[in-house]
Amino acid sequence: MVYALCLVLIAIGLYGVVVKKNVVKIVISMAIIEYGINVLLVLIGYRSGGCAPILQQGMTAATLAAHAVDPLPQALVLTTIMINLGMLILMVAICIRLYERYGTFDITEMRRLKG
Amino acid sequence: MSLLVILLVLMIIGAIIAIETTNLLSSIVCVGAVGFLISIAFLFLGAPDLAITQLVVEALCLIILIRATINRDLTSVTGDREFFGLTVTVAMVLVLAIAGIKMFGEFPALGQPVMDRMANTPSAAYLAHGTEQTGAKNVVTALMLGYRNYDALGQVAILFCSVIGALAILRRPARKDQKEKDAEADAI
Amino acid sequence: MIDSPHREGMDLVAKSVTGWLKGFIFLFGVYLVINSHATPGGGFAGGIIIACAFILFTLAEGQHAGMKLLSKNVAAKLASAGALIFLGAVIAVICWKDVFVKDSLGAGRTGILYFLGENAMPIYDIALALVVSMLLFTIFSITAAVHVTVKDGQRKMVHRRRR
Amino acid sequence: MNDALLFFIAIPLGAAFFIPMVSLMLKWVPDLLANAVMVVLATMAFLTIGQTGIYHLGGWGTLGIDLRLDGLTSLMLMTINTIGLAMAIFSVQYMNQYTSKLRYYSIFLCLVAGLNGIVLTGDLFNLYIFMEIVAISSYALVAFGCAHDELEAAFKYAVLGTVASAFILIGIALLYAMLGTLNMAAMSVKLAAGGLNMPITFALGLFLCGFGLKAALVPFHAWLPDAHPSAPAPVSAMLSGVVIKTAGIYVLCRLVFNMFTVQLVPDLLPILRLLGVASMIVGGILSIGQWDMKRLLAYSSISQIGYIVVGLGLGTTLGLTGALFHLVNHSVFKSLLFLNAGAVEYATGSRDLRHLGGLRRIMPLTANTSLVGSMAISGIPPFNGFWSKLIIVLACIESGHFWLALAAIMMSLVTLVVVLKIQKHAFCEEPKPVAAHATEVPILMRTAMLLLAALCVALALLVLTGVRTPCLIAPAVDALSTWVGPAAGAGQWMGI
Repeated sequence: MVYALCLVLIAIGLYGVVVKKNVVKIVISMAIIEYGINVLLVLIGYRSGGCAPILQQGMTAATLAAHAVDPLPQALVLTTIMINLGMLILMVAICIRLYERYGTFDITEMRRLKG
Repeated sequence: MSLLVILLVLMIIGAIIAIETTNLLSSIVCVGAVGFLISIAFLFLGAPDLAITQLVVEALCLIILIRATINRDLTSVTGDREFFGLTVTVAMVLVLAIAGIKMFGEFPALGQPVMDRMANTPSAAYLAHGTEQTGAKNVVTALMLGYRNYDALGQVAILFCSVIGALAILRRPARKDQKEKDAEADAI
Repeated sequence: MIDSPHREGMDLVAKSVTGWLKGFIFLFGVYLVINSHATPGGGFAGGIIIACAFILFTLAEGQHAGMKLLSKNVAAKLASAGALIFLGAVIAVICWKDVFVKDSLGAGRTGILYFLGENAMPIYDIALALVVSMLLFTIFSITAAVHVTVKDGQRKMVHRRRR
Repeated sequence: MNDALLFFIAIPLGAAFFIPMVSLMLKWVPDLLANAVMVVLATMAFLTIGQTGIYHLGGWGTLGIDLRLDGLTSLMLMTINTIGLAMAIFSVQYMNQYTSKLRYYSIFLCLVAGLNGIVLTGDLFNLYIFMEIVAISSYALVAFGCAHDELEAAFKYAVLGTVASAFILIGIALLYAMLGTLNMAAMSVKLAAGGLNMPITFALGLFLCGFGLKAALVPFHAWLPDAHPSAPAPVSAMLSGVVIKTAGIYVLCRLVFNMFTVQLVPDLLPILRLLGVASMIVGGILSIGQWDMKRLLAYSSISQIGYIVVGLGLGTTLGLTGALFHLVNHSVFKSLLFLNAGAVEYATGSRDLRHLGGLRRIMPLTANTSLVGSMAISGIPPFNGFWSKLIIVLACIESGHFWLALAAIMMSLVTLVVVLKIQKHAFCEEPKPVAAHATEVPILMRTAMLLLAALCVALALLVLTGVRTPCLIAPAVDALSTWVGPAAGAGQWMGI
């Protein structure tokens, strides 16, 4: 059920990218798609009642392996968050330049983007 | 578990508001809210490392997004509901929903990670020998900088490339032959 | 970020608060970077927090004071230096793992400097924090310097120069 | 050879990180460094011809990431680095039109590092990261000219590219949830053992959509005709010559033949054939009506990609050999044609065929190399295009798809018509006012064009001489066999 909610979040982002007219709105919906995927990835690695994969004082490696949450999706999501930041920086630079050219963030004015 | 569902529902509401409001600044703030809710969700899913990173990256996204929209055209025109885009989206969302429901029937339940369901998965080995092989108590750091540091190298390249690309896009005189009317032509 | 040039930065209250805060934010970022092998939060999170300290200073003191503290070009050069150090560290660990990674047993390791491990030199995290903080400060100061002024009816994107 | 593979990525990345440190005064350092790096990479690529193997990075065994080298990888490495070398030589003088050549070279080297990374990795998430590097650097390079149509094309390409990457990431998440590992070789073993269930087919569908968009197959080709004309010439040559093939076709080939082996998903090949034929026909027809030189070439790129995908879709060794040979040929002569278009634009300032004319006398070398490229793309016997199309048509007939063979021949005629249109309008008629002040392009641009034209002819000899087996057939056989060793099915497909 929780996975379905993630898919709903991704679908909302997809809807925003396709339908919205405003350039910055499209950038925001892409950010929402990527948030949905991050949550999906971490949910895959969740162990009910699991602790963080850090070896505290009193634990041994064996107890950590028994209780901890799956660390691999967390490393992947750490990378994906940074990729989304890089993508956002690039898109905002393009939006600023487009604003300089057209004076508005609206796609309908920009000739080639209508398609 | 139920707290997770509440957080996800709040996120969905925030996402809908972020996309539908006309004022650009309020939609940016809503995206910020969704980001912070995700940071709380990461905390409950046993990923403190991600919670900190998501929180800080979220704050930075807000700053950069506001930089794009400050004292610029703040109202986004809704315009006529363009029919083609709507049908394509509805079709796409339907396909995603149907595939999701059928797929999640066979998907493992929420609480069982990969290590419980299968024998000798790498993540079980990371947990068992991670500290002992790399000496780092935080297994995620051991993973990022020890086992998979080739990924971290790729990621630094991505950040570097996107910032240099943004600098290239925002540089003032893009072409030499462009007749610059104003005298101030500095290529930073 | 008020664009009007005559009033640099925010009002007095914000300036004095950030005067105090920026030191502690920078310290917290450095703390996260240094012992990322034990506590959560690694080179990335610490680097971004350091970048936020610089951004907070630029926001409060105004664009030109920020440029005087750390100009865009210096930040870009520092970022590429950090990236080169990180690349060297990754190649070193991949090619000569047993010299540069001290496992917790530390059985008789004779390597000079360890990149990852208990009380090892966190070269990885320092390089990562340097790259991330300088890159993000550069992008913030670039987008801050760019503002669109309407000159004789023609929108022109102008970069504010360093006085 | 174990750690030398790592330097395929480390050297260009190191140079890309070093270039912004060079101050603006030293103008010649970025050019020299970039060309030196590309020369080193090209020679290293040629050294990897014979070798195969799986290398675990950092000595962590199967826990870490592993690089994989086999015939197909060395073939792709050779294409990427030789075309990259030609682009680096060409852009030394072509990029003088733009300011801050420093940043251009930094992003260009990041692009080459990403491409090498995609070809070498054996880890699925690592593949995603290097595809993001290629994507982000190609968005930045397409928008390098900062004119308004370039920015719009870059924005459209970025939006579609990000959605495709999101689909691929969801696919990877599902595969990890079902199979537990990210290593492609281990995944193919578990897939063969575990069989197919709903999440894996959903992930496969998402992969097809995502990589289909990166390879500009028909339903997803909307971004290509906008992105290529507005990019600077060496970038659009690199994009349509190499990026579409590596980030799209190569990964599809790896997934279809090595991970989801053909026995597991038998109805994947008809889908590939359908996509191939569709993009072949649509690309060919759309390219007839264009007047902008680069836009015309972009559309013909889509139809040539269709050829390759049809070759892949046949599944036989002969079909795959033809597809891979056509992949190499297409990246050579398509880059050559894009460089000619760039040279014409550099000399006369406009790309519109209606305004150009009579450049043959003014720019003899560009005209001749463009003639070579046109002959090669439309498959005239002495050049390499003819041999690869011949092998694909033979493979179609051998595996009984006569309609495919007919479509391939028809589309090759359409390409001939389209390419002659360029020759007629740009080079053969009486000079128009625009072409009056045109002069021949500088020396380095001409050497790049000559290099590619020579490659066009040299690759044709590849088929006849004894070099054929190691360079050409071996990659096809490797591509068909799974990592764990030749799949049972690959045995009886040994056509030759």
